[in-house]
Parts: sequence; C-alpha cells; structure tokens
Amino acid sequence: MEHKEFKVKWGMVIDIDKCTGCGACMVACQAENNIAPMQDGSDKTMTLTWMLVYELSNGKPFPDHEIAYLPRPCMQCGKPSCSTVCPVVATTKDEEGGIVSQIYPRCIGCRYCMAACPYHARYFNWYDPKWPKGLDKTLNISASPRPRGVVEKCTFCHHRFMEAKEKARYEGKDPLKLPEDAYIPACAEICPTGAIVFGDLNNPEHKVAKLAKSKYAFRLLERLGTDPQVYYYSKREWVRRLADNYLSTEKTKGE
Amino acid sequence: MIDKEWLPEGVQRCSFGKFMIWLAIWGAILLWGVYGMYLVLSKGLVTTNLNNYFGFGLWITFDLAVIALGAGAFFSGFLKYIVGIKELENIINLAVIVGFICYVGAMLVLVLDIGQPLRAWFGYWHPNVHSMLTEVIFCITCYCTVLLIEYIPIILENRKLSQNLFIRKLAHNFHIFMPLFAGVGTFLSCFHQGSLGGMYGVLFGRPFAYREGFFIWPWTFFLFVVSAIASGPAFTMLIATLMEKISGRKLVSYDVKMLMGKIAGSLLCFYIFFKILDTWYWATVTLPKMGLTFDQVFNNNAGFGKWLLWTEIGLCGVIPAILLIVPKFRRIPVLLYTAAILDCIGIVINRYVFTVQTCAAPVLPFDKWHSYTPNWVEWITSIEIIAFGVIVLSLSYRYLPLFPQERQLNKS
Amino acid sequence: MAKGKSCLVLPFLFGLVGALIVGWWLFPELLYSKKTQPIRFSHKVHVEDQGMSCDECHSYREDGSFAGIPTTEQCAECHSEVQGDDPAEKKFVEEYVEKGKEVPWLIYQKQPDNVFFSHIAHKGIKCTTCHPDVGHMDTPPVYYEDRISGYSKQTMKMWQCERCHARRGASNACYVCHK
Amino acid sequence: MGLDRRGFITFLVGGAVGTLCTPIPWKTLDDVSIWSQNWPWIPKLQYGKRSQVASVCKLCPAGCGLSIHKVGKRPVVAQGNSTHPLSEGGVCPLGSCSVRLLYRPARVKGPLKNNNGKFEPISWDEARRILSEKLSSGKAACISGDENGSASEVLAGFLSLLGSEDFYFMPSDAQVSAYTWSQMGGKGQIGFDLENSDYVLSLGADILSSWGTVVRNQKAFATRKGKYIYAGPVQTGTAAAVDEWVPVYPGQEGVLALGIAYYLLKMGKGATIDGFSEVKNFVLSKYTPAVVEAKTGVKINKIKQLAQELVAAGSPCVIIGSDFGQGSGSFDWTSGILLNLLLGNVNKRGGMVLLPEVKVVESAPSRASLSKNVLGEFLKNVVSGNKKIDVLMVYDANPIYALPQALQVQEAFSKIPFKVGFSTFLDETAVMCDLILPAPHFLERYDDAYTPFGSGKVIYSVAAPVIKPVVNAKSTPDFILEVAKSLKKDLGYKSFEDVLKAKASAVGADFEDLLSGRTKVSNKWVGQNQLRLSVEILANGLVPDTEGTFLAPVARNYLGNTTQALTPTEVVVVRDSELKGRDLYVQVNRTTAKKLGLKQGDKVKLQGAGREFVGRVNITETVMDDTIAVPLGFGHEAWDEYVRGKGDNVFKVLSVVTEKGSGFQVWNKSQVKVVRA
Repeated sequence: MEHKEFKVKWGMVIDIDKCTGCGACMVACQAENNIAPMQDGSDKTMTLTWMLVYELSNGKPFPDHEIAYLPRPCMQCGKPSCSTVCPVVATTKDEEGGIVSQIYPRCIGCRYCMAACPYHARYFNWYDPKWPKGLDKTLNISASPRPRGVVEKCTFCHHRFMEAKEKARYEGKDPLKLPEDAYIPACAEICPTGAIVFGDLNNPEHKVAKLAKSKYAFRLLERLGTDPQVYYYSKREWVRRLADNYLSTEKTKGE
Repeated sequence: MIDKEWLPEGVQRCSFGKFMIWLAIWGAILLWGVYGMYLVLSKGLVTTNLNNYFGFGLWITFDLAVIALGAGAFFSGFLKYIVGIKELENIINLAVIVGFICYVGAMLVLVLDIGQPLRAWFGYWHPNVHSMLTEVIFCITCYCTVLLIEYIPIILENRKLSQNLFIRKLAHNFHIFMPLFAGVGTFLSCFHQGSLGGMYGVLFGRPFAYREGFFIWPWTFFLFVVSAIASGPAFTMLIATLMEKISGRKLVSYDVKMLMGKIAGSLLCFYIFFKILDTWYWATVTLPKMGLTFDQVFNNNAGFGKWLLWTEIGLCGVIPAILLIVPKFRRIPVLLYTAAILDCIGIVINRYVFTVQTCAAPVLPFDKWHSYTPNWVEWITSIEIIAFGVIVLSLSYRYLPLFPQERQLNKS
Repeated sequence: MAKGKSCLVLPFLFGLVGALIVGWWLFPELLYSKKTQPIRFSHKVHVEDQGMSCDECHSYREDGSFAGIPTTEQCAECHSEVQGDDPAEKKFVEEYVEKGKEVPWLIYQKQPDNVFFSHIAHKGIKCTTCHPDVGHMDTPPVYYEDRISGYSKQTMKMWQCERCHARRGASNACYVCHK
Repeated sequence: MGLDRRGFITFLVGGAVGTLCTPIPWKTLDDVSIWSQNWPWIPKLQYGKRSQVASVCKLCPAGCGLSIHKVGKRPVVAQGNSTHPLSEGGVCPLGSCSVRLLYRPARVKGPLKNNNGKFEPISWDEARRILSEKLSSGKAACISGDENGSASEVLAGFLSLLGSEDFYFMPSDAQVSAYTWSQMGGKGQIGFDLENSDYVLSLGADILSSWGTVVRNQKAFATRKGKYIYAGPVQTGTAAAVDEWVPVYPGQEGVLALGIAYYLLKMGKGATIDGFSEVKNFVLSKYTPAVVEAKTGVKINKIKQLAQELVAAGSPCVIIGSDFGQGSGSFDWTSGILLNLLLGNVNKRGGMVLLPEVKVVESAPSRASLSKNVLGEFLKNVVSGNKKIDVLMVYDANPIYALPQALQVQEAFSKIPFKVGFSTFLDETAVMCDLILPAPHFLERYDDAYTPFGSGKVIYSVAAPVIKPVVNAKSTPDFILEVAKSLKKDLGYKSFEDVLKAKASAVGADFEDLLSGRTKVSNKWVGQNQLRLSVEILANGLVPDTEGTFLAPVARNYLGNTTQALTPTEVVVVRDSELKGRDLYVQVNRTTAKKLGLKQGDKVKLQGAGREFVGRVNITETVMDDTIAVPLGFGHEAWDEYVRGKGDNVFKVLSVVTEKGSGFQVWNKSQVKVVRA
C-alpha cells in the first residue's frame, strides 16, 4: 500500500505521566465536535467518544498496584487501516498535514472501517443525535452535525486547522507555515496539566518533534505497522509495555 | 385444483389449499421480518444489538454464510456449462434458484446493515477501488442480476407461460446464452467470494483476521472461494433432499446427489488442506509477529473458545471431507447427508468467527474481550430471508419444471 | 405485418416523448419551490444610488472568516429609522430593526454545514464566478429550493468545486473543503 | 386504432427509456441521498461573528477564570482564560460544560410556588411580596453553597439585619480550616503556595482530581520543581500522576501527619506556639510510629522516609484535607498545620501561607466567625426543637442531597414551615421548598470569587453576564436587596453590581479591568500573632475505630459535585467501572473482597448511619485493604433524565461523629457494614 509523505505532519505527544484522568479532554472534545449528549454514558459499547481516556493497570495486587491514564484520540495513522477499506472514499489520508479525513455525507455506514481500526477510534452513530431544547444554540459552528447511521472519529479538530489557515491568509502569512500555537485541537488546549502537546512532527522546532524522539516516547500497537501520528510518553516501563502486544520472551521496546 | 393448468406436466403436487396454508405460515414469518426491517429502517441500527465493538454481527455472518452456501449456483453452472458435466442438468435449476434466493437475501440484509441505506448506491458512484468491500458491492449486485437472468428462463418454462410463442422463443434464446451467463457468473462470484475473504484478510489491525499470503494476498481470498464451492454443492444437494422429505416425492436421483457430494468432497479436501496450512502459519508466524500467541486470540468465557476452531476444522472439515471423498461412505445416504450438513456448518462457523470473533478479540493490550448476542430484530430479519427463500422455492417447485428427473423417478 | 410494426413504433415514441417532457419540464417544476426574499433588498439602490462598495457590507472578519450578509445591527447603522419611502425599507425597520431580529435571508449559494468554504482562500476569483450577479439588481432573484434535499438550486455541486480545483491545480483532498 | 395490450406495453417501454434519459431517476436518487444529511431533527448551524468574553466559573469553589466563546450573541463554549492565575487556559471537565448547562433540561424556568405539592408559576413581584411577608414576622436562617462569592456576604449581611445569626455554609474543608486556624489564634485564610514548593505532600486532599483549586493545582503540578506525594486510601487521578502514592486508611491522614511530626520532633524540630512542650510530649508519647502504623496502615519506614524527605526539601508544603473535600475535623487540620509549623514553612515561599480577607457588606459577620456556624449542629437543633426557624433560604446549595444523615436533614426541613430555594436547577432541595426562585446560571449574572480556598495568592475575579437569562431567573443577591428594601433594611448597596464594585476597590482593583478578565492578584500574606495549640484536639486521633470496612467516598469533577449533578455532556466520561446501567459500582481490592466474600458484579448493601446504600462490586487494586471506595455524585432523585435514578447516594451512609474539643461534625472516617444484597 502506498505510504504518503507530507511536508507537515500534525501529531500529538501525550505525556501519560502527567495525565490525571480528569476527563477534561473528553468533555472539550464532545463540545467542540457537536456530539449530542447521551443518557447512558458508561456503556462504552454505545457511546460516541472521539477522545476516550482508558485506565491502565500494572496488573499487580495492592500495594504494588499502579495506574495510569491513557487518552486515546484517533491515531491519524501514517498507514491507516481504516481509509483503505472504505468502499465509498468517505475517509482518506490525502491532505497536507496527514489528518485522516472522515466525510459524513459520503459515509454509508457500513462500519468496515470500525472493524479495521485496532484502536476503536471510530464510532458509529447508533442513536439519532438528540439535543435537549435550546442546547442546539451552543453548537460549534465549525463542526458539522451528523445524522445517525454514519461513522465519525477524531479529526484532530481539523476545522481549527482550516480556521488557522484562514486567519493566516487574512494576516498575509503563509497558511502552510503556521506557527506552533496557531492550531491546536480542543483536547490539547484544555488539558490542565498540559499532558497533550500538539504540533508538526516534521518540524524540528516543534515541541512534539522533540518529544517524539525521546526514548520514553512510544506509540500504540506499533508492530501492526499503522505508523500512528499520536505518540505517548511515559517513564514507566510497565506503561510502555502495555502499548503493544509482546510475547513473554520479548523485551519492551526501548528497554 | 384451481391452479392445475399452471402446474408442470405429469407431476403431482399437494392440494392448493394445503399449499396456501404452507405459504401463509411462511408469509407470516416474512411479514414479521418486514416489521423488523421497518423498525431498523425507521429507527436506525440502535434497534439491534450491534455496537461499537461489534460493527459486524449476525447479519454479516448470515450474509457471508448464505453467499457461500449459494455458491452451488455458480459452481454447478460452471461445471455444467463450461466443464460440461451433463448429469448436473438434473439439479442445475435448483442450484440457480437457491443461489438467487441467497443473493437477494444477502442484498436485502446488506441494505439493512448499512447505516444510510439511501446512500447504498455510492458504492457505484464513488467507488474506492482499493477496498475489498467495493468489489463485493460490485460483484454481488452484478451477480444478483446474472442470477435473475438465469432464473427468468426457468420461469418462462412454466407450462402455461410457455404456451405463448414469444415466451417460448425468448426462453430458448436465454438458454442459448446460458453458458455465457454461467461464465460471467463464475467470474463474478469467484471474484467476490474471494473479496469477502479478502475483506478480513486485509485487516492488518486485527490479528485474528489478518492473513498474509503465499501466492495470493490476502490468503483468505483464496480460502473463501474454495470453501464456498466446497459447501455450495453440498447445500444445493441438501436442499433437494429436504424438498424430497417435505414433498414426499423423489426429485433427484441419488447418483446426482453423490456427484454433488463428490464435487463438494474433493473441494473440501483441497480446502481443508490449505485451511490447516493457513491456520498453522497464522498461529506460528503471523500472530507471534504481532506479539500475540495462539492462546490469546481465543477466550472461552466470552464464547470464543478454541473449540470453535476444532469444530470448524476437525468435526466440520476433515470428517465430512473424508466421508464425501470416499465412495464407500458416500453411497450410504445417512453418511452423505451428515457429511453435507457438517460441511455447511463448518463453513458457517468459519464465516462467523471471521466476522464476530475478529471484532471480539481485543487488540489493545489494555482492552478486554467483549461478547455479542444478536437481538430479536437481527434474528427475525435473517429468518425473514429464509422465509422468503422457502416461499420462492415453494412457488418455483410447484409451478416450474425444476427437476427433469421427477417424472421418471416417481413413475411407480 | 408492416402495419403491426408501425403500431408498435408509435406507442413507443409517445411513451418516450411523454417521458422526456415530464422529466425535463414537469419534474423540475415540481421539484423546486419558489421563494422570494423576506425583504425586497435592492442592491441597485445601495451600489448605484448610494455609491457603496461591496466590501462595506460583505467583508472579512479579523479571524479571516467571511461575514457574508450583514446583520440587522450593521444595517441599522444607517437604517435605524425609515429613511426613504420604499415599503421594503419600512418593513425591514419595523419588523427586524425595531424587534432586534435577524432577517432570514435566503442565500442562493448556501453550502451545507458539512462544507467549509473559505472565501479568503478564493480571494483572487471574481464573486460572480460562483454567485449570481446581484450587485445591480433592484429586486433579488427568485430563490429555488429543492423540495427533497432542502438546498438551493444554485448551491454549487461538489463536482463543480472539484473541476475548478483540478484545473487550477488546487488539492482535491476531502478535507480541503469538508468539515 | 385502439391501444392493445402490446401497444400499451411498448408505450410503457418507451416511457421507461425516456425517463432514463431525463433527470427524474438520477436527480431523485441524488437528492434523496442528500436529504439524508438534512433530516429535520438534525440541527442547522447558526453562523455569526466569533468573539470571546471573560467570565468566572461558579460551578465549584475553585474559581477558575473562563474564556467564553461566542458566536453572534450566543455563548457557545467555555475554555480556560489563559491570563487567569487559577486556570491559565485550562479548565476542568465540569467548567467546560458551563455553557451547555444554560440549557440543561433541569433548569428552573421561572419562580415557582409550592401549592400542596404542586409547583405553580408566579411572578417575581409576588415572590418578593410573599418572602417579605414571611421574613417580617418570622425567624430566618440561610444555607449558602457559595464559599467565596459576595452573594453569600449579601445574604449573611441581610440575615444579621433581620437579627438572625443563622447563616451557614455548606460544610467544606475551607470552613474547617478557617475554624481550626482561628481557634489556634491564627489570622487570615490558609493557602498553599504550590507553585514555589519543591516538595508537596498532600495528606488526603485529592489535589489533582477534586480538591481546592483543582485546575491551578494541576497547572502547578505540571511545572513542578520537585516531588509530589499523595497519601490517601484510593488510587485517584492524583495518585496516578504524582511521584508516589502512600496508601492510608480513610480519614487517618491527620494521624499520619502526627506520625511524621513525631520524627520531626525527634530530629529536634520545634515551633513557637503556646503549650508547645505539652504538645511535643503528647505527640512523642501517644503517636509513636507503631501506633501510627496501626492506625494508618502506613509502614514505619515510609513514615520516617516522608519525614526525612520533608526536612531535606528546601520549601516543603504539606496540604491536609478530606479525601472528598468535606467532613474533615479540627484534628486533621491541627495536625496538618502543626506539621507545617514544625517544617517552618508558614508564610514562606512554597509553604503554607495566610491570605487576607475582604468584606464590604458591613452588617455581614466575618468569615472567621461564620466558620463557627456548623450546619449539622444547626439542623440537629432544629430537629430537636432547640432552634425554631420560620424561614429557611437556601442559595446555590443542595443540602438535602449533599449532607450526611439525610434523614435528619429532611426532618429539619419538614420542621421549618417556609423554605425558599434560590436554585438554578431543579435539585433535591429545590423540590422540597415552598418557593423556588431561580438563580440565573452564572453566565447570566454578575458574580465574583475571592481567593478560592487552597490558592496560594490573593485572587479576585469578577464576571459580568455573558447572556441574558434564557429563563425567567433573577440574580439572588439583587432580589435579596429588593426584599431588604421592602423590609426597610439597608445593606448599603442598591444592586449587587455595586457590591462587587465596592469589593473591587477594597482589593485595589479596577472594576472594568476585572470584568475584562484581568484578575487582581496579590502576594500579600497576613502576619501572625502568637499561636496556640490544644492537646485535647490532638487526642481525637486516638479514638479507636468502630468495627466495619472503611468507606472512602471519591469525588471526581466529571461526576459533578455537591451542587451540580453529573452534566449531560459529562455522562459519557463516566467509566464502565463506575456505573453499569443504573447500578453504581463500589470498588474493593481482591484481598478485601475475599475477606468479605464478594465476587465481581455482586450486588451489595453498605450499611451505615442507619441507612443502606446499594451497589455492585467491582474488584480493583486501586483501593487499599479493608476499604471500600464509592464515587460521590450519584443517586439523584430530582434533576433530569441524565442523572435521575442512576446509582445511589453515598452521603446516606456516612456516619457523623461530633469531635471533642471543637464540636465539629466529622464524617471522613466513616465505616460501613458490607452485606450481600
């Protein structure tokens, strides 16, 4: 399969050691992307959570037990398993920046992409989005509302990228050379501990590019070959080991 | 009998009233299913038990299963018209109708299964040529049309209809072109049976389904084609037998059945050999490369134990293969039928695990196994397809000369 | 036999022509509902008589977005009270300015919510390439609404966007225009 | 020539061919699929000009500065104000929902009067008339949940003009700390200068999840100079992120503090306070490492290590607090303060600092004196008849839901003949009131926050309304000023805005600056006189525990808090290990489960304080031995479909103990009996 290279590669580095699992990223994401509230939210098999915080455990009994929180947006894979399987070109990875697109009016809702994505980053609108009276007034004008029956996912708040480009154009700057803070997704913006860092992985000046090179940086399920644009960071070996499947004889990557 | 002049010549059929009762029973089930469809189409897929983990469930399993079992149509057609095995003409009509039912049913279920049925045609208008599913959409719809074309001349052979000169001529012309359609059908069907397999084999994010290839990539492409033709003839033969049991009349000679069994059996041997090879390679090479062990992708508690694999390959693979390939066993009806049933069950299990277990097996190390049980809406809409099939088949059997041997076999 | 044949050609032609008429004439008539703007806004009065330039009302905001049609508040900068004797103006002042309501203008080229159209990215292209040339009209044109899709008849279809992008060498990646 | 059957068929064929050459099938197919984007119930976006205005979050006492994003005149989303010292651009999940809460279905739409169990809409004039009449003849009391806003000052001032001293805050660590500090002879409000500390030890206080100025704590943690240690019974978000988690039995953090103090005293550390030698001897003799280990579950070595690390640190800071922000006693705070005194970090950079108070409503009592008013005691006295109250006003609080001993609270309510709920939402307390006078959502009103509890600096933030009330609500302090006027009582201000202006000038800030989001910050600390410490308070830690399993309520911002129930947007943040359908999970570890004979998913009853709590067992190693953890924030009976009927309310089973020497009610050491349901 063709592996497209982009001049700009938007990426994230999530410092798991800083995450307190507060859920602010999830809530910010819901609001930013016009996700309708649901009545039963703890049943994760039915919810729409483009950003989902997983609780990781080192598997040991108390008092040696440790936990960590792992926020999971869409990985914006370099080699997406989802976009290639879509029968109707509703999801592609073809725009500068490397964000995997999801076009709702094109999606027929076959859910093949969901079956393909090992990260469970793709969500199907099982319910008709229901907005309590008046709540539609708080809709974000940057994100389009979806009907039921289509698949959606985290887009790195792609609309903010478009808006940043518009602003750059207005100010007479090059829309393809955005400064580091001109475009960041809602989750990264809200994170109270600054655990989520966002920027261009190809730009050595950007913080993400530096962090991603750390020996403590890793990605989820790297050995499947999806080449995610979301990196994680943890000094804890057990956390890094939980990022991928290992045979008992294998060493954790980077150890 | 009111419909006497519509019945094929020289055959006996049950009374019209009895037939109506039979139809009414299945019609009621069909209507219930239509209600289920209405629920799904009007309220969305939230009416089912599908969820974020199980985007694919009973429906896709059902789809894949009926398409595999319906493969008797194209393969019998291929053997009769292209290879020229004459004896198959005694069962080819049935094979075509069974295939037609299976494909129409699959299409109906697919329309239900997608979240936006009104956009179903996007597969044609905005195709992604890299997607296996696109091939499936193309081939399934095209092949459905081919099956319809193959079905039409059988309808035209109805005694009353064929009294019309035009219709008779038309039917004749259809027959002349039948090898062409059989060829096209074989190509289309082969291709999309393979694409269906390919759909799973390409999922490199899903270790349970992902298959590398020796000379065909993904390997499941090949396996699905072979497994379909290894079960399709057996299924057609079983349907014929079932119709005999229900109607109490002999329809197909045992020789023809044995022939179908032999065809299925040889292919099953071929298939199961490669399936075992494939499973072995997957368990010892593919999975470890992804950091997983064979044990990790099965889970008894979630209902996805290894017994499924042993049943599929051993009980429903190796055993029927032996029973069907050895003439001595094949000649014993009980063994022939049992083997055919096991064969079909094995293929259904295969389609089930590829569809459902693929989704159930966690890939993220911190995720857990999930279980899935279809709800009544999924069941009834699937059963509805069976009811639809029974009705089509009953009507066809009653009014169309499906079995050339029927008169001969029931002479006494 | 010849007679029989002509008998068959004629009904076929009738059917064909009838369908063509229905399809090309009656169908569009039925498909689109005609709507007029809530206020008969005269661009002519503003542009020709008052000498206003387009960007006095249709301007870019500081974040680079395009303001499109001005708000009632902006209009009220001049029309806080009725100035002339045009009944449309009177209606506007009474029903919208005084009540502090926005006018539900019908936008001929309105793109669906899933489209992100950046005016500033298309700055070099003439407005009338896509929009009707209303600048000198006294009465706004009739608005046709597709009864099925709910969109304006003049809403540009995606293939039109794509064609222009392809010609100009602009990217046709989905996310260039969709949100 | 008639049209025969064949002719008709040919006609149809012609028609079909013709139709295929027209737009009918193709356009219809296309339009129908486009229609699927535009189902009538899919909302349309309402475009407009974007802008941002500053506001201050009043959903919890943390007082984060917000930046409200607007489109046209509509607020759309709340983000952190990057220039505000308490949020620095961050905001907690609850705060980020604030805009959407404007349209929460549970909002009270207008003033309501309870007519024999049925609420009828009334006008604000009528409401004022009714309330004035009731107040002119009866004795009034007030409960406020607004810990740091001037609205409470207006209410308290109004009450004292009416001759009543019965003004109560909802119980909180802020109150207990203020009380304890004033009893010790201290002045000012306790704060923690986390930003400048190089060793933060949090005893109980879940600083990164729910306690105090959460977002600011998180920001300080993110840029930390040294270690953060958290001691508590449950592996909360704080425990997940900090450098070390020290498991300690619920409510025993004060004992741990004294255990550490033991080693500091052994190292020769001292403090200039009255009665120090007595205190020293008491701690050294009673809180020996063995005793402390037994009470807290913390190993002796660990206690010693903590003491050594604290001493080694340049500017250590010890925070003490209840695991869930309330129910702590004077004992906990005295112990924690003592530890800070021994470390010599009081009013030092990076240590425990004392911040000045500001008051502008003359008739209002001081914070220190209000901190003596214990709500639980008041309710007890109402029930027993020792106190007769005719009118109870409840502002921004939900005591019926969020107080332990729910039965007593309900009984007290039933003994008070007239209750007024100044509530934004239809909560459990509002529905028990005779008048519901909707307070505007904080984005619809003027409001302020003065130095939220926990902050290490003086911070004053004020916000103006961002939107006109979307329901018929009226600012409570403004309404109170109107009522005061009709009763001829003069609070000295015409409007609440004037109160805020006065406060702004009292703290030396420009009002307009404050409104635009430029917060007043000052690093002024309050000098102290000689402090004193009583051994009687310290003895409270030696009371033997009752039989049972320790109960550790866990507060999480995304589950709502004592005033705000789980918000519609946060419903999806709830984990599947916290709630399943309508069943709440209680968390125990494997060892405890085995001891209690529980299995995953078992339905259990927790019995305590004469009530029962029902939940399901989730076995997780995030909870220490002999402890059962339960999330706060469930079991709501009012509100809306997003929370109603989900789970059970843990407040019911919290057992209240009156602390010796302070008279405070304490419920952070509750124990329950666990039985299979």
